[in-house]
Amino acid sequence: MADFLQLLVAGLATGGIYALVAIGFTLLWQTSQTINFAQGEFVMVPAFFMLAAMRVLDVPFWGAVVFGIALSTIVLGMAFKKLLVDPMLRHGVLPLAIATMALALFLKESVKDFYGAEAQPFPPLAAAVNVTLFGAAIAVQSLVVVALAVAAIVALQLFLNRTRTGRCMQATAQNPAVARILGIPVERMIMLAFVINAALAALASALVTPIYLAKFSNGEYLGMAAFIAAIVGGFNQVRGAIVGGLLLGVIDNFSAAYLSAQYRAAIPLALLIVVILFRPQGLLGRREERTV
Amino acid sequence: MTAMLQVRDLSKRFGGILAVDRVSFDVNEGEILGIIGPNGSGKSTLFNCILGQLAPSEGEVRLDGRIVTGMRPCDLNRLGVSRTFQLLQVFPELTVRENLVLAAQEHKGTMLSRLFGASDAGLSAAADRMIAFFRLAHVADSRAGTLSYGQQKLLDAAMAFMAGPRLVLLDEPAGGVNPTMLADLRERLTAVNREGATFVVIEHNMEFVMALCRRILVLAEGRIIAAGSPEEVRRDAKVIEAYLGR
Amino acid sequence: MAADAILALEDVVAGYGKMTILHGTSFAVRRGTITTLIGPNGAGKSTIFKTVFGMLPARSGRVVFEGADITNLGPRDLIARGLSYVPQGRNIFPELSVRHNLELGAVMAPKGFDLASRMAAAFDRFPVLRRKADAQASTLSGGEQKMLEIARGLLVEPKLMLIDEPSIGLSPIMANELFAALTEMNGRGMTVLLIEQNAKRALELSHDGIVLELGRTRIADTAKNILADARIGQLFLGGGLAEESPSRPAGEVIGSGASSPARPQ
Amino acid sequence: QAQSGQAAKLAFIGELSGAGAVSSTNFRDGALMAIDEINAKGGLLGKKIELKQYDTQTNPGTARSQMQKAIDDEPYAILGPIFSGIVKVSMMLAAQAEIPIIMGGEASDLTQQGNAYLFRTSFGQQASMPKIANYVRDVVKAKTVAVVWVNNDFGKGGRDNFMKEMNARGIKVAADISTESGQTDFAADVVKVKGINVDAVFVYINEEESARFLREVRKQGLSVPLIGETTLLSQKVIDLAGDAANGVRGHVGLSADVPVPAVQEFKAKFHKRFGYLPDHNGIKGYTGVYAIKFVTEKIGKFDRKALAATLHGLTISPKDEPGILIETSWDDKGDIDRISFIAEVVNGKQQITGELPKLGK
Amino acid sequence: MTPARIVLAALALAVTVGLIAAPLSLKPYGIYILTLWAVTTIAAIGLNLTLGYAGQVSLAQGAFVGIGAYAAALLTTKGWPLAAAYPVAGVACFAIGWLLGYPALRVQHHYLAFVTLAFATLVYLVFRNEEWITGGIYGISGIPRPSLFGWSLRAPRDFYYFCLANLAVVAFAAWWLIRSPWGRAFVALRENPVRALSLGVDTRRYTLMAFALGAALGGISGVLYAPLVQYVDPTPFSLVLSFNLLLMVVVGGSGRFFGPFLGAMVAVLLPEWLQAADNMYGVFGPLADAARAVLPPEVPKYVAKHYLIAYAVFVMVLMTFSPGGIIGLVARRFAGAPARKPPAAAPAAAEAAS
Ligand SMILES: Nc1ncnc2c1ncn2[C@@H]1O[C@H](COP(=O)(O)OP(=O)(O)OP(=O)(O)O)[C@@H](O)[C@H]1O
Ligand SMILES: Nc1ncnc2c1ncn2[C@@H]1O[C@H](COP(=O)(O)OP(=O)(O)OP(=O)(O)O)[C@@H](O)[C@H]1O
Ligand SMILES: [Mg+2]
Ligand SMILES: [Mg+2]
Repeated sequence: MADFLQLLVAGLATGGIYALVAIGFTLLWQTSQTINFAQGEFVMVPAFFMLAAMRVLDVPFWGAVVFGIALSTIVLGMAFKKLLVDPMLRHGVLPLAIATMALALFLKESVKDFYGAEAQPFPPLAAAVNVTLFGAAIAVQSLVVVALAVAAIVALQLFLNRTRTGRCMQATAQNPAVARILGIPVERMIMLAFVINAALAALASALVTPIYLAKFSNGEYLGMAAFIAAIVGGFNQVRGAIVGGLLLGVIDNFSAAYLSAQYRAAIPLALLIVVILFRPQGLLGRREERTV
Repeated sequence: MTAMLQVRDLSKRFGGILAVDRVSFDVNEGEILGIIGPNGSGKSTLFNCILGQLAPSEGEVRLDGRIVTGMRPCDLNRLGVSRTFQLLQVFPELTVRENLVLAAQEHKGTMLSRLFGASDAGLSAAADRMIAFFRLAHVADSRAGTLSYGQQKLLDAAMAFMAGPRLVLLDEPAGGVNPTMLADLRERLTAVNREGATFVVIEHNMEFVMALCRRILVLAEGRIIAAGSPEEVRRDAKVIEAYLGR
Repeated sequence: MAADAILALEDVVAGYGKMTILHGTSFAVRRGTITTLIGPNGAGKSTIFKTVFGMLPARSGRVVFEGADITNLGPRDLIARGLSYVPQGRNIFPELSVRHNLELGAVMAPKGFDLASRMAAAFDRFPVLRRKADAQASTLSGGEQKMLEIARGLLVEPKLMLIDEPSIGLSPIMANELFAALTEMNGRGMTVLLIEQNAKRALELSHDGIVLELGRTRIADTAKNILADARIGQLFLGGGLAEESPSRPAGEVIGSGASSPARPQ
Repeated sequence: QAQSGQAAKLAFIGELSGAGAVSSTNFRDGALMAIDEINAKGGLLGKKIELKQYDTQTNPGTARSQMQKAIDDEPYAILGPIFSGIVKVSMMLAAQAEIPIIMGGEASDLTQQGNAYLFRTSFGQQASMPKIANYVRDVVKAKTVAVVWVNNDFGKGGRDNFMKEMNARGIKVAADISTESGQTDFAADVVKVKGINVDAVFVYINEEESARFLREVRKQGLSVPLIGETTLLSQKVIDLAGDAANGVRGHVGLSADVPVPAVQEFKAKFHKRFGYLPDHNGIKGYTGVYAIKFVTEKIGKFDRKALAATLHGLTISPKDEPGILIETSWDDKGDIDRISFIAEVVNGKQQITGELPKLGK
Repeated sequence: MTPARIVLAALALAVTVGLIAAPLSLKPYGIYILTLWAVTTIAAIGLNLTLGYAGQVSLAQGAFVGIGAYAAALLTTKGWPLAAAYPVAGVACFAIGWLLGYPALRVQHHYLAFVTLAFATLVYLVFRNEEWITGGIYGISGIPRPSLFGWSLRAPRDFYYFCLANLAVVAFAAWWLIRSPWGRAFVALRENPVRALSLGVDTRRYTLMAFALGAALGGISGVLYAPLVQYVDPTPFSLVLSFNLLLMVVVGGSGRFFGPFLGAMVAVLLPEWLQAADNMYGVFGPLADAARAVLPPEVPKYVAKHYLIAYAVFVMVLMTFSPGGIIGLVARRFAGAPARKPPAAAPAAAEAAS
């Protein structure tokens, strides 16, 4: 029983991380119908902005975090939107998906070549201590991650559905041509989506990196896990990230413990396929529209 | 003689909405049946249930006496039933000619013969005739997605005729088609009908329906509220109240 | 006529890729009128609207609105000046609710705009929309979707409304409602530029008519004159459905496309 | 031979991108440092050494093309690759071209195939695992152990050899736990270890994962002795794991942390030049170059065949060639022999508690 | 024939001649990467059928290459001729691809991407874990090169011609299929499955067929990969390969016949060229002076050092300028034809595309 709880708690902690990163996918889909395959790298890079700020600018950690978030908003938000997203926005999902795959390689290799290939320790935002819940140990950092993921999702969900700006962003994603005709500032809406995404990714970076250690290759697995979490949770709704993330984390832990460690990477996926086949729109996703 | 198409107690429910409510009717071989009714009365849904795009909640559909409920649309189509959709449904990246060839190719030969046979499945001449009739010659090699609304509408109808169907269900064929062309379209329907094809037409253009059909069903809130000749229907108080107005 | 024109096109050339569709189109729309634009399928009617509304660049020529050159301005500028546009086809936001779709018609509404009462008015005009206000827009029937679009387009009363074949898919009763709404708002001073294939009907309630053919203005006259012109009646109004069409190629085999009807297998 | 030009050409083939990037960058930088030192002192037999680099991307298909490319460029000797699988796919090409490869792979079977041109720079797992096995039996006195290994060619090879040695010594392996490379969440693995009663846990996973594993062990309060082989006791792991690393013990083959002055001096130089601390791969690259230098000077000419032939059965001592850092011998298969150490992590530092002599002695 | 087609055909002819003549002036390394290009192109052609034409997202193509490679490795190391591996790998991949197509009947787009991704992960783990058959992480080495009617194809050049011939056969078959009614049905499936179904197109059968055929070509590619590298282990068949193949298809021009050829060129050859950028003065010979005048010598050195960054930048810039891939670029340059998706976001067009 203690083991069971420990696995559950650890799975939720890991799942919280996936959820936090997965928001990037669901948010971008709901507000611009794009997929960013560099999302994992968007979480990997800001940590290096922060490390560089501490090393080069010699600012304290909090300052570095603020700097990192600001710089990410500019580079991974605005510049990314202007340079890569804009030219491809009207050409469907695939070209941008491929360009962001290249971007992921670019970011990874740049960090490796210009900062270093070795993992670096990263100072924790929350206290690096553990607490015991019903006999299961959990790091305070993990609690913060889960809390933030939930908070971000609730906030975004409210913003998108309850505010006019949020609905304008969704409208822009669903039918940009008509949104333009109605006078919705399409450019600004899309920019907003990418800026929110970058800021959130930077925040996630600050929270996740103490657990993952700062390394150029962090984004690979994280991005993939988050992509899967987003799909299982429901790609077209921000809220999908949370169930998808937590479910993936928990199943991963249980299957590694009770089924097979050697097939650990595949068992959760196989189980989640069943979910998808029964609910083709994901657990919390909105149904596809009427087709006939 | 049994009717060609028999619809019995067909219902379709979407959550709380009963879009089609125990509808029964027959379509006899060789007739042109009109279906009219207010917006949202379930006409398109009825078509979708008859042709397998949607699974009906209840009821059954028979073609030549044989139950076809649950049959896939492609199999039904190969039994000689074709249709158009209310919203434009062409293949935007294919050219007009390719759209037309595609519309009939699956009726020719087998999977294997289609793989190893001629690229156009021997349908070029038929496609050209269709293009000429619908006055699409100048856009025959344009991608369908670049056509104007009315041109796409015509292409859509042309595709339904390509395979020489026995029964055609048309969902608002007249919408967006210019009046001159519309006269041609009506004439074409009549001519093909004379050759033996049967039609069911949903339409809001009263002039068009009244001139084309000899029998009309009126649907409201998923139920048939009136049926009869154009004249009878036009005078029916319920129809005037719910649909025609004034 | 040019003096009281609210909108004027002067030798506008526009097209797609290498193809030119508008070959120097010119016409004017008088302030306070309902003007109907008619022409065969593919004549370039919708292209004119797209060009006026800045969705398609004019390659040369000018578009003038209330005396100011608005050529190639974007939608936001145009809406601010008092234009609005309801395009042809299906133009809803499929995953938003009916209410939220409708409300987006007022994105650029001026300050002090009373959204709640305008929404209520729209719901009164199209009661179906009120009943389905919280349904996802894509679940509406074809005609209901069109109503939603029209209601959205009419939410804020612009100075000039461009409306492209709004009656497609509407039942006769709803089409009446639509035309009544246009006439009513026209009565309050809104100018309407309308594209309709149901040309007779539209011309009957219009002041002016414009006949477009192959991207050129063929005729611009009062609606009454156009309706009276027998030649136009035959070419563009279908010449009455009962008469024999004059333009169908003679000797055409009106058989089915391919071969014989398919037999059940 | 080919070295008739102005420079002596060496080739470096390594995993500069992909999963092997960290180890290979280390290896390459070590080699670069050695080459620069040699060139600064006048070069090799009066010629400057030139190092051309080829990136295998940690992908066998690419590795083969890079090896082919390197061979087409006719180098005097080849340094790398580092990952065993990559070595395996490319080593036959070099052998056919009769070019010596001084590589970093540690899988035991690499040297079993009679390749006369292949040389290690560190212990193969067939040499290191008996040492750790003896340690488990004699010092830890464990009767049952668990093994936690990373499921890649490094971890699997180590695990297979370890199992063999455990069997030979009659020690029971009660849990055989596979983990993924790049894994971040070790909760399930620690829970599994907790669930069985073992006297010790042998941990054979890569550095960052080691650190995360140690942290999880600390979190769940597991108190079994943790035994490692080189990696687990490296300074990198200690830095990353913080005080969760305290108490870890085991065998250290080659490491930049060993208390040999020459190694410490190397470490300092390396850190100064590249801005990061080397791991054992840095030493492997560095000493690999010096081995080539020593032998070449010994035979007095650039002769690949003679280089390979001479290196077999040779012992190089720091007395003769300071760049070799620790006395090293190669046997006739290309396997290596050196002294090694027993160590323990105390207060965030690796402390050497014993020295194991060379096997051959 | 449109001018664009003439230019393309001339280009294709020139490239074909070039490919046949190339080994005469190349060292073994150059021949090796050209062979790798030919082998990879076959897999990309397969994915182009599934994804480019039929519109079914698949992130499992790399797994099929793996299945083909392991089949070839297992058979040939046990003494069977390579010829035996073709039917085995082809049929196995066809059948597995067919089965993998079933989820596509229920889910689409990213949901389908996920299902195929899960499958690819599973296949990779089977390669790695099932040591008794695949050799596990240690892989299978000593794979012989085939011989043809007693004529050994061991030498790089001979094996290259062998792979090139394979590519030619596959390319012809793909071309035939694309212009047959099947090709049209595939596109219909991609563009509007609902309408296609109502026109008698058996979308289920075509969907499964698209998966199966694409997978079979992946298998064939693997059959050639094994004797090319002469060693198989699980690493090359991880998800990275599937993503890479996807990149090739899109970068070349998805749904275009020549797309995979060009895409594979970018993904296989370009990194090699960039890595050799510091040698470019030697490579380009007579052009060296011109190049030197424009570029400071540091630039190529820098490019060579950070060649993967340069490669990533190239792909991003290419996609930015031509979201339709290289073919889109070529078509636009030579014919001045409008891009496939006209930039005018006309509501009618948006409508028709929905
Ligand atoms: N996006 C496009 N790309 C290329 N050509 C187009 C595009 N849209 C329209 N066209 C072409 O422009 C011409 C005019 O189209 P337009 O939509 O303006 O016609 P229309 O007069 O509105 O016709 P309808 O009555 O059928 O709506 C047509 O021949 C059409 O093929
Ligand atoms: N997928 C769906 N989900 C929920 N409701 C639906 C769905 N499809 C149709 N409906 C509802 O069913 C009713 C009938 O729709 P249908 O499209 O059949 O109407 P129609 O008679 O064709 O109307 P129109 O003349 O406007 O085309 C409508 O109220 C519609 O909102
Ligand atoms: Mg309908
Ligand atoms: Mg139009």
